[in-house]
Amino acid sequence: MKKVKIQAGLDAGHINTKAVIMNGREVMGYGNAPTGFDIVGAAQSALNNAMENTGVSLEDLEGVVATGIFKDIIDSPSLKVTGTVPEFKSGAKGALFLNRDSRTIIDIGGNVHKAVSYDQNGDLLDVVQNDKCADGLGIYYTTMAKALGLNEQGLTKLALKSTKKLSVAIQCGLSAETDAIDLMCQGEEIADVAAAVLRYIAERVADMSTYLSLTKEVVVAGGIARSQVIIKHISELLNQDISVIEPPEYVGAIGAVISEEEE
Amino acid sequence: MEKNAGKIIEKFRHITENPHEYAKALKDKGHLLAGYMCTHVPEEILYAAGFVPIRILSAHESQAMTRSYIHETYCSFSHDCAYQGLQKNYGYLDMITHASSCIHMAEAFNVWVRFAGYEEKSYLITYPHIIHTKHAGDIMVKSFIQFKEFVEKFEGKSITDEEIEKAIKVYNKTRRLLKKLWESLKADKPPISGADVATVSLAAQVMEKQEFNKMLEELIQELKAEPHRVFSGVRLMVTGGACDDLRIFDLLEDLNYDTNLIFVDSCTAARYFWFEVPEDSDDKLKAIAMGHISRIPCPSKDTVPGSGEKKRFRVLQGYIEEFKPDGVVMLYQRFCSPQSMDIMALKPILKNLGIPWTELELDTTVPRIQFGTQLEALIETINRVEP
Amino acid sequence: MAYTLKVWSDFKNYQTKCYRDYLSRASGGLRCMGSTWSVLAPLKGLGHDVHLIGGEPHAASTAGTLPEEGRKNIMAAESAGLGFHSCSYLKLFVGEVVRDKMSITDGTVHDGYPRPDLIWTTHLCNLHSKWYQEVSRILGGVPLFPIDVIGGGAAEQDPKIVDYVSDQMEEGIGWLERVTGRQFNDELFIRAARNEIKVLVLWGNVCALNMHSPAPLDERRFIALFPPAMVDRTTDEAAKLYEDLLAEVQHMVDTGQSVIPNQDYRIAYFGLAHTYGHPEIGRTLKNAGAEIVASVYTFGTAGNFKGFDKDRKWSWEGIDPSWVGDLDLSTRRKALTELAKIVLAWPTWQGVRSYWALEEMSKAMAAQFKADGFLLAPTRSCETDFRNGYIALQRIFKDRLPTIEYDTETVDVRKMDIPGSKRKTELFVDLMKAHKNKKGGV
Amino acid sequence: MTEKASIHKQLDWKKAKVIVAGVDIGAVNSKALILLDGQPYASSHVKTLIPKESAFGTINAISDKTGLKLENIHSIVATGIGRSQVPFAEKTVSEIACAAAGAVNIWGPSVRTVLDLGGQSCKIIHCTDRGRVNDFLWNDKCAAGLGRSMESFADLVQKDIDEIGNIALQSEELLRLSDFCSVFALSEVLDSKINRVPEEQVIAGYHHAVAMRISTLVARIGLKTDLVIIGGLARNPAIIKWLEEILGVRRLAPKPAWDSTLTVALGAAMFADSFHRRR
Repeated sequence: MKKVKIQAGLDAGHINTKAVIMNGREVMGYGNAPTGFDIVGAAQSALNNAMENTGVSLEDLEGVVATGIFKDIIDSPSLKVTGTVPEFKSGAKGALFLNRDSRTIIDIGGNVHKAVSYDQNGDLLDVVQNDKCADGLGIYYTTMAKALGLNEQGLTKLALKSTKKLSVAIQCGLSAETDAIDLMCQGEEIADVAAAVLRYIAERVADMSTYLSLTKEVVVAGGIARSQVIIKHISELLNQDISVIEPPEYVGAIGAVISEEEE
Repeated sequence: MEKNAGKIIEKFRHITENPHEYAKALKDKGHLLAGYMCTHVPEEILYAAGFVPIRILSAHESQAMTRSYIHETYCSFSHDCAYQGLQKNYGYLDMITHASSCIHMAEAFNVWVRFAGYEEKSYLITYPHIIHTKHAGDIMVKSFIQFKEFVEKFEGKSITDEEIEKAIKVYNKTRRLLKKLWESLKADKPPISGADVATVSLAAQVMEKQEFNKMLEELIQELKAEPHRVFSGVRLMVTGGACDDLRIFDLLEDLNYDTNLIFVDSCTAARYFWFEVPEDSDDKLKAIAMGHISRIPCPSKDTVPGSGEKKRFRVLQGYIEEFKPDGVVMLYQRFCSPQSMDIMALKPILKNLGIPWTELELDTTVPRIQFGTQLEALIETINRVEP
Repeated sequence: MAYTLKVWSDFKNYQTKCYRDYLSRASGGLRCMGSTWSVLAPLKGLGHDVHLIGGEPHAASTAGTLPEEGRKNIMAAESAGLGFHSCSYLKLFVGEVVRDKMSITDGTVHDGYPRPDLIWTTHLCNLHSKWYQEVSRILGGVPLFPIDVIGGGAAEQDPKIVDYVSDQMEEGIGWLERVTGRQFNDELFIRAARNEIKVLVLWGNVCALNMHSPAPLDERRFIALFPPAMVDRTTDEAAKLYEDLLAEVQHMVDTGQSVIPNQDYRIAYFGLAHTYGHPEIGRTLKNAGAEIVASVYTFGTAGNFKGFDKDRKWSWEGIDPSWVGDLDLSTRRKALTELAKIVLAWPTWQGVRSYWALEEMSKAMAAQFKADGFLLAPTRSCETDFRNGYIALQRIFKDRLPTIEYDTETVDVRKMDIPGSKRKTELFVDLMKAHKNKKGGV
Repeated sequence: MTEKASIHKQLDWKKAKVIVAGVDIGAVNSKALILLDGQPYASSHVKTLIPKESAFGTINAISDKTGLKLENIHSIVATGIGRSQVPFAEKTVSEIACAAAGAVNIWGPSVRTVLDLGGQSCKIIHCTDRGRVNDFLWNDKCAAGLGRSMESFADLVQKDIDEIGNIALQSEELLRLSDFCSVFALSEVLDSKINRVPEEQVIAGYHHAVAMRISTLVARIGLKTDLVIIGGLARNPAIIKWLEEILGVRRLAPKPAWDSTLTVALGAAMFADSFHRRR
């Protein structure tokens, strides 16, 4: 009988750091913290947060597996990092663990987004990442919510009430933002502007994913995936039904533990 | 009762805003339809073969789905035209053609051919990039011969010289009528708004020419009898790249100050028709080539051998003298490389002529407020407004 | 043990000599500026003292040897009004005219921009033709003669395009005589024409040798070795340079030596120089033993290959150099026609207007050079085939070969995606490993 | 809606013969300014959310403190990006003309160039000694939102927007970031964490990149002295320092009596005044 091992997964991303604590292959609890500029500090507080939520202490942890853009930076002894896993691998493993039928994951991160296709063991088939003009979708999503005086979920709720299809420029977040503000100053309904803003995000993500041959189940991860308006629009553009992995923010962290556990 | 001129203009506008509806009606009447991307295509050859040439235009709805076919810093006009192909919005076209001009539109055409199923129903016409030379004329003739052979093979029917001559005459009539319509804007109080004239010019590129000529002749008669809309405001001239967005022309005459749009130097307006093909010459294709050489050069085809001068600016200064604009609006697609180089050289010329200008970066969307502010600031500069 | 080329310094000295002669107007000669994508031999019909400067190699080497100077030039050009999305080679070059300074490959900066006597250039992309229009305008009107080459797939086999280019050059020679007041010397011109064609054929052969395994050279060497073929390929010295280079690289192949002994992964590369050369990205590739063994930029900007056969299949094999000696260049028109054909046959001209040519060349490159991965680096704000069609190439290669694309820029580091390229390069190496293991059944 | 208003205590609007207002609806902030017989009386700042609401917000902020109602104002001119959303404005004038008029009023007739660093756009205006515009340049789309992106940047590095400039000034060295557009710069800021670049160098680097981009725009139309810099970013000392360094010209110092972000609203009020007089 496999000795049950308690481990933590730390996904240190551009904008948020996510932590998960697992007992073997069973998730015990989560924690997170904004990455900000003190990356080690953010990883520490994300892990502490997870430990508080699960009642697990640092001594109980047999190891911490790091992934995400800053995986190689969070190397302070207090974090007990025992291994690192590249982001596209942890994404694939995490997605497969949470949804056996999935073969492609679309991961919308805070700053960059990517799509990874994998086989039935979660081994890499192909990966595509966004171009620089499409950077910062997460930053843009938060900025536009703030510009309309809402939070992210509020932006999605508002967009649901849209009745008129408006267009914002699509090259980058900046151009889309400039057009969104221009539309508001033209007196357009704020719900319609919100919908155009979310359509921009969905179009950029969907377009990138068309490089991969999307056959089997496609799943979406990342905080932005909580917006059902964006998900609906991505699936329309790809004419493929896609599902959101639950919880979308922690796929990478879970995948990191799973990859290490399978070694 | 709405004046007759207004009704005709409304009809032109409806066709320009619903080109597919109009084209499908032509198809139902048994016409063959040929789509083209750039105006350097010798439409007379297609028309002589019984095709109705229709320019492929954009739908002004932003989308990102072509970013995985064409680089993102290509102009959005090329992205949108490519998207129309991928979306099969022009499914009724029997054939598409393109004469190589700027590289952005070449990519849009390639997307149609490679990914939208037009591999067997398309032809790329080899076309020179410096058009005002004798050699350019020679290669155009050879190219047009090969294009004619393709059309004949495609349709399984030969094209006679008489048919080409008839086409030349129909197209020359369109050109003369459009020129006359634009020249009515020279008046201090033009009988028709510049936005309506720009709409009619755009309609010319998506309509069957004889039907178009009939409607335009009627409009010109009506305007003689009863001017459609008369006022005299700040006279604005547009120079730049392709602009098939009527909202821009409407905005130019819908500001907080009275303005007249009096000229548009772009391939969706003057550059399309401000020339004629010599009639009744014995070598029809050579005549078409001679017509093309005398055109206002597109910025991607304008280097005078020997001096490196830009011929378009000489022609533009002629229009400035004739149409007497108070201000110039430089209208060009964001990321357009030929335009960005021309504008640098045009500004000193306008400075010497003492004509203020402003630049509007075109995109799929029209930021009405920003553009409105720039245009109103330009007019305030012209009107020497101060508290 | 990594092999070091003996001819290395000769190449560097040749390019610097060309600059020095141009600057000092050696022996009271003529300064001719223009795109090195045009046929250069006609200029040499004007005499022995004709010195050339080409926009592209000058901008590339300035950015390489004096990056800060390059950056200031680009900012100066933008401040003078050049479009923010205009080609960065163009901005760097025009920026020098605006700042009235010129950087030299030996790392010095010459105050006072040396005014050319004439500009002999080409219309390749819209920016190319306008690049020298702008220089001429800023300098108050330098006479300029543009050759419209049109280009496109198998254009060298299209008589109407070959005649069109030859007609323009013939007229251009008359113009050269009028502008310089010199009598055109056909003997000098034909000698220069043969040298020009020889250098292009020799360079093609050098590149083709990289099909071998281990590949003798890598992209870094190609980048350093092809500029002389760009700056002035019409001289006897240039022909000698490339003969010696071919001999030495042939020797490397015969003895199995290479400048990059560790070549676990061979990369076919469509893109310009500067991002993969960035230290962080270069290190990722080097540590994995991944080397660029074939590239359309360094091969195809001034190099000729067997190219398209009758049924439009492309081959990167070299043309037998002895063919150049037998070419009938007995009259001015014949020499011009052969020169038109050789230039139209360049891979870079082929891909500009024809997607199918780009596809054929890329498939042939992957096959003939036995590539393990395909690296696409479309150059922002470049109009020629260093961007045109690349994005769609991914769709063709995705299922055949690990392929990644990232944003690069000719020389403007501000618009390069260094972090993104680094991440994508790490991924590229992993994809190639995964592909090789699966293929190798390991 | 966060708002603040400041009132000139000595003046009493009930005694004024002519009361005019300039309302400047910006992309990030909306401002209003009331003149009593040409004298500045009251001003207000409101965060712009829905332009129409912010317009009323600027007036309400003043009437809450002074009792002055819309109907008491003889002439109102609206300007700024949201000027078409000010129903109670009699006329609108572009923020370009208002900036020039306001700047010359505040800094005097030696002003020849007004650099307006707004939230969403950046404009360079050439004007005469009487505040009349004779040339102007609007930023290209890739340089849009320099003001608002500074706010996004402040959020990313978790600093307050009003202190971020001072932090930038403390760092001698600066991280070279792309000065081409804010999307690139912000993305590179995030990735700079990989190389553990000290925070103040990143902050200084971002400010320098923004200043470089603005100075290139200024150079494209040319800089005639004296130079005045207004708009939200003008309150950022690091932006001002690097702009002056790169352009090689010192701007006229802000007038103690005037908040420079009210310059455009002042221009609008001056136009309202002249429209009223000419009626």
